[in-house]
Amino acid sequence: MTNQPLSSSNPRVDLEYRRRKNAEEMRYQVISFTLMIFLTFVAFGVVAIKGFTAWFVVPFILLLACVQVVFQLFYFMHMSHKGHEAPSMFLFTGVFLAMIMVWAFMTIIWW
Amino acid sequence: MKRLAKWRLISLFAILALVLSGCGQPYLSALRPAGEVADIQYDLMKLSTYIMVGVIIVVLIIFVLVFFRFRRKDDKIPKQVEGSHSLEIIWTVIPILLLLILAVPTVAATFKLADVKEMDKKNSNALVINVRSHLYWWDFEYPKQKIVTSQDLVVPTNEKVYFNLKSMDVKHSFWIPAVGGKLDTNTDNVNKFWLKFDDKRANEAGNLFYGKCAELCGPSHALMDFKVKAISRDKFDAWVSAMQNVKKPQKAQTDLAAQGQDIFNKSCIGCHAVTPENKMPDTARVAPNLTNFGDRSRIAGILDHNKKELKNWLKNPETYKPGNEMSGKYEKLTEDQLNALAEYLMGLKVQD
Amino acid sequence: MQAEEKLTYETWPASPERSTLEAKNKFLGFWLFLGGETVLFASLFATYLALKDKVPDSSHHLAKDIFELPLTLTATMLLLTSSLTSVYAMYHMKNFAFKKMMVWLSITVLLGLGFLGLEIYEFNHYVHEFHHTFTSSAFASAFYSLVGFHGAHVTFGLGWILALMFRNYKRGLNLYNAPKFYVASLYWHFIDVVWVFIFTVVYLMGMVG
Amino acid sequence: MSTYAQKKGFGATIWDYLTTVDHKKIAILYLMAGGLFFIMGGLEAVFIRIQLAVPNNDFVSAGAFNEIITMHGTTMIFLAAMPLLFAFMNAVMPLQIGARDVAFPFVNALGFWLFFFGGIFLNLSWFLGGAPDAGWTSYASLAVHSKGHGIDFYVLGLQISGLGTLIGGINFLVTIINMRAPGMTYMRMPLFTWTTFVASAMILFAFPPLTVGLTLMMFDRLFGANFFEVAMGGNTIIWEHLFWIFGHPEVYILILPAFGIFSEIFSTFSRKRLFGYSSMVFATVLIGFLGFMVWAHHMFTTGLGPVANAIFAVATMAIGVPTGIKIFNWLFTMWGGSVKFTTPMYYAFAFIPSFVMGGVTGVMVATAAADYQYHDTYFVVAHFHYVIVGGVVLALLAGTHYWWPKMFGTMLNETLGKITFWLFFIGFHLTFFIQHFLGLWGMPRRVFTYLPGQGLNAGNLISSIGAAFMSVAVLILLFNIIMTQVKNVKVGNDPWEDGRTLEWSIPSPPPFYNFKQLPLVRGLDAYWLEKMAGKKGLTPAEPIGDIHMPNSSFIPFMISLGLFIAAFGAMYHVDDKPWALPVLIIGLVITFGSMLVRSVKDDHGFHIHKEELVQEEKGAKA
Ligand code: HEA
Ligand code: HEA
Ligand code: HEC
Ligand code: CUA
Ligand SMILES: [Cu+2]
Repeated sequence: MTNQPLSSSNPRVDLEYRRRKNAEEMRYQVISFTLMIFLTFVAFGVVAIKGFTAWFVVPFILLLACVQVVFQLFYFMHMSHKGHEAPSMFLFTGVFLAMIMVWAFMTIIWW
Repeated sequence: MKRLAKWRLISLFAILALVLSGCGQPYLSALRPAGEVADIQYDLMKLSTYIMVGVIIVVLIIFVLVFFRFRRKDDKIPKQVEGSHSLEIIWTVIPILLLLILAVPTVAATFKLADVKEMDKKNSNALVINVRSHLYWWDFEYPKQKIVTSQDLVVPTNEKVYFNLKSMDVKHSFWIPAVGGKLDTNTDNVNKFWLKFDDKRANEAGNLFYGKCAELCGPSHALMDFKVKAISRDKFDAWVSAMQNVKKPQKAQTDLAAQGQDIFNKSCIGCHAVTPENKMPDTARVAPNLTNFGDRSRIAGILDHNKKELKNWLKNPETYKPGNEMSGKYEKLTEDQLNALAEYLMGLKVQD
Repeated sequence: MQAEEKLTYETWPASPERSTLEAKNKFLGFWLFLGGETVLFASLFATYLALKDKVPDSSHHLAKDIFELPLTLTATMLLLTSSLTSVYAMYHMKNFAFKKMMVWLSITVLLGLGFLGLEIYEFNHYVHEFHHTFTSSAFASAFYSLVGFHGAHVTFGLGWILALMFRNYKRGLNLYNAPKFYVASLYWHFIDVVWVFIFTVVYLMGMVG
Repeated sequence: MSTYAQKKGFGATIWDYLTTVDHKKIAILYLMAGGLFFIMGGLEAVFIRIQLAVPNNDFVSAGAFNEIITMHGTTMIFLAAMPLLFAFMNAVMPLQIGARDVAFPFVNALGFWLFFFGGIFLNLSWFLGGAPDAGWTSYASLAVHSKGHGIDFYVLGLQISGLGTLIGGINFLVTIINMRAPGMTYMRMPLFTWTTFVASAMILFAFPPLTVGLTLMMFDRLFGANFFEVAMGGNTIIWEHLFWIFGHPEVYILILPAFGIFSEIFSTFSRKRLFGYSSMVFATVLIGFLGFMVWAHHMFTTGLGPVANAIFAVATMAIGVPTGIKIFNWLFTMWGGSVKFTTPMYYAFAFIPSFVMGGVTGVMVATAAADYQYHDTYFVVAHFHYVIVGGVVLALLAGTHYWWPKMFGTMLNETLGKITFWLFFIGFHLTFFIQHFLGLWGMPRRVFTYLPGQGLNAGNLISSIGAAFMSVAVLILLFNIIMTQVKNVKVGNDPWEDGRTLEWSIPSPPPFYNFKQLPLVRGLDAYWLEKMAGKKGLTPAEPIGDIHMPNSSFIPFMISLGLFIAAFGAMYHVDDKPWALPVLIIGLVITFGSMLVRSVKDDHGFHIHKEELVQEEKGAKA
């Protein structure tokens, strides 16, 4: 129940490194943002161009959505960082159950 | 409800005798299978029971040994054992094997019982019955024979009978314990399955099986019974043609009955049909079809089939089936009217 | 050193969102909550998919008749961008730049409001143009529930971020409120994650038919 | 700060409990509220058995019977069994991991009050026009069809109390992940803590589908939506899926902590470490995981088709394997041990055959093709009472006797305890064993009566007699509790003398900060290890220092009260009552207003100073 910071030592040398690291991370984030926007346009584009069959479009845009979400989770929400073991375990359990549910509702509710 | 206080003790002993025989009534019990489906299920039950009894015995043996051998006798601290890999492997692998022994026939039976290819074939001559469940009563339509009946299902023995099941209001479940497991009648879709009634064992059960609604459906769920007349194919065909012969409402035989018919045509015909043809869609059949009411085995599925009970029912259905859809939908009937109606309805027979 | 103690750029820890036990608890608890939310939205998605285009009769409009790509695309851009701006805000939080953080948070809020406005317009449009109301069919109920639940999350997220901004306007950053900002931004990203699936599954797949 | 030890007036005590955020007091609140609801659910069970004692009975009407079974099932599962388990989790788990409190004390209190107000709301239905009557599963077609407000009470009441359970679960998870004492690795956690962990994780994932299901039902009934309205394109099977995706994990949420309680009791009174600890942990996690894969076994007769039925049948059977591992591990914990038959051990010992019988009938109903016969009959009623009463309730009774001294500082009477045990145990088997046969003989469940002449009379009478035995047992337990509290003979740290886990290393009841110094854990069964090494207690992991404690708060009560009020508004709004909307708004304002107050008012808690702690120690010695 203590409020003590766990890493109280904070020598100056760290600072520069940290700032650089934050900035570098920010660069990744801008890149992933650009990619997300790009993926979004692709997804909308595939649907807007009426030419493709649904058999291609649906899996394709779902795939794009998943890629985007991975960007969100790992870059924007820092899930790749240290100290996210428990969060990712629980989140992926949730995702797994989500898939089972959607699968069930698409196959065994059928009339 | 009526009270049945006396004879309790006697029936208790009588039934205790049955408990010892352990299988329940032949017309109702799942432990007295009277058809192929029930047989398959009974075999599965037996197989699983043997396995389970075996498991229980093993557990009990260890249990009893522990009880006698390891009670605290002194203050010694026992050895702190961490575990044992070989034991753990044993009690992981053996249950897996037991479950496999159970799983294989389970899967096979599940597919077998769901096999209704025959009924969907074009020009198959399988007997198909459309079951429609309503709040507290059952409607049975024979689409190929173009007849409808209610409450008492009539089926031929020794052949597969196919069912289309659907509910018209809330979910119910169609169950004839002695002949096979249940299947729900959903509001959303038609469920299909088949049953087979064994001639010899139907005879032993008096050719009349009890059917039940097995899904909570409101106050009178407990009373949503139906009966199944399982008769030979010849008799069944005779019954079908007798039903088909009723083209117009049957003429009343006596004066009293004729009076009753007048009342019926005034107050009741709006809901109850007395002809067996199925011109109306299932949604429009809002009350039991009474064409062969005189041949039924029960009134409303539960009451004894006689005039007294019929008059009681007509006087106040609510006391017998709380929440039913007939109460309060017709004017109050006088004693004379009741007599007339009872006379008329009891005369509605297609066979003698 | 206490949670509410004034810190400086030099003493500000590397992961302010997880530098006290209380903060660690909040951080973890919130992530677990998001795990639960995943299943919550999965239930809604599954229901929507089961009821998609289930209408009583042909006088009702189906998914492919009512959705419009430009509107959805605009809404998507607003929300995606707001995700980036909230990342910026957290970047400045980590660098102990309170003012900048507030600026980026304000932009996030504005973008979120824009998204919400579009959604309200959109629902209104469906109701008046297509008589596609919450009660008109199972499909409509499922559609409004799923998208509306998301909209409610957006609204709540906006209220939350605003409340944090007002509450801490005068105080600046400390180890007591930094985790709160961080967690709120996680929530905001999660809303975005859900939206990615909504625009894909509801709108794009709806257009495909 | 040390006022906690002083005698307080009655009003002050009440206020103390209304505002407490101390996990030990919240545990007592859960115990009392859960106990109250258990008695209500039990009374409902007794009414069921009276009505069914003889054929054609008219003790209650058909409609009332449906309300009674619905409330019996709902009350027992949501308001009795789960809260009682929460009571022990709250009381014991933080102590077992060597923590001073749970991760979010405030949220802990909030969870309790949400559960409590939800439960009260649900039960008020009895007085406000009728209780829910569509079964605890509340299948959609019947529930949407049901007149009056019964189902609305069900939907809103469960929504509120479910919220409380969900945040309670998250709280336990974070506590276990973040707040373990130095040295308390995952693989050194007592099994009750492990099962709390897995059950909480299941709560986290199982309750959202219920929340959604209840929301859809609420939208349909109160706001004209069409999720389950077939004519409008709706589909009632969605409810069945959502309910069971929640409902099946729910039964393991109940049984896993029960397994945890028994694991503690077996090893304590056998004076032996738990046999196969790591496989026990593994089995617990596996059961939790598989628990999410089998929900459709409740829907075998819905008509999902043979492929789905076969898959779910086989998946269901698989759960028998990890459960069996546990059974044998318990037996071999006692094997070679020195088993002392105290009251808790009576329950634990009796649990084994009882639960195995329930478990194996579970595997029997899992054989899909045969389940067409079992489903919705008394065979299923027998199955689940064997696992629930023979598993969960026996665990609750065992836990009550086992941890009573830790929670209240005084021991329940052992003789009365054993009398309670025998009456309950005999009554339990008498009631439910015969029900297997009733089901097979053709008796559907949820029937308010049955006709004579179907061979069902004797079986039902026997079953009802059994329930009478259980009632007497419960009454004796209540008597025991009252007598014990009146006498109030104080006990020391380790009253059973064989305690193995950390909770037995501190006073009974523990001081409000639990551990003066966080203990250093050196292995599984930390306290036992130290005792065997000849030490009195645990080595501290830190010097005596200030202890930070959270402040009490009335806000959790207010947040829950607001939702309680709002629920009335939402419900009566369909009747065009003019006051409904204002009530809804007032309720929500109270809730969100309280939440806002909570978030703008900084609450940093307070510190117990080192000097006070030292002082106290001296006081205790003197
Ligand atoms: C605490 C609660 C609890 C527990 C632990 C269980 C445990 C199990 N349950 Fe039960 N169940 C319920 C509570 C519970 N159940 C409830 C409340 C319902 C009814 C809901 C309603 O409709 O209202 C229900 C209904 C229910 C059904 C639906 C029946 C129907 O409605 O038709 C099924 C079907 O598969 C089922 C299966 C199982 C199985 C396979 C287990 C297994 O987990 C059991 C595993 C245990 C063992 C098998 C014993 C020990 C093992 C060994 C000694 C090893 C060797 C064993 C073998 C090789 C077999 N349960
Ligand atoms: C935790 C869960 C739980 C528990 C503990 C119990 C406990 C009991 N249950 Fe029940 N039961 C369910 C969960 C549970 N049940 C569920 C989920 C259903 C399905 C509901 C549905 O179909 O929707 C069900 C259904 C159910 C039925 C079937 C109803 C039907 O289908 O028509 C029956 C019938 O016998 C029954 C009986 C009992 C009995 C006799 C007990 C006994 O063990 C109870 C023992 C307790 C007591 C006897 C306490 C009595 C107390 C006193 C007498 C003291 C009074 C003192 C004061 C007032 C100070 N239960
Ligand atoms: C609203 C329509 C309605 C009206 C009008 C109505 N009934 Fe019924 N009747 C029903 C329904 C519905 C049932 C089934 C009740 C049940 O079993 O739950 C029923 C059942 C019966 C039964 C038992 C049927 C059986 O097969 O066992 C008889 C006999 C009967 N009605 C006769 C009458 C007579 C005579 C009248 C007129 C005086 C009448 N009914 C008027 C709806 C109606
Ligand atoms: Cu129909 Cu129960
Ligand atoms: Cu289950």
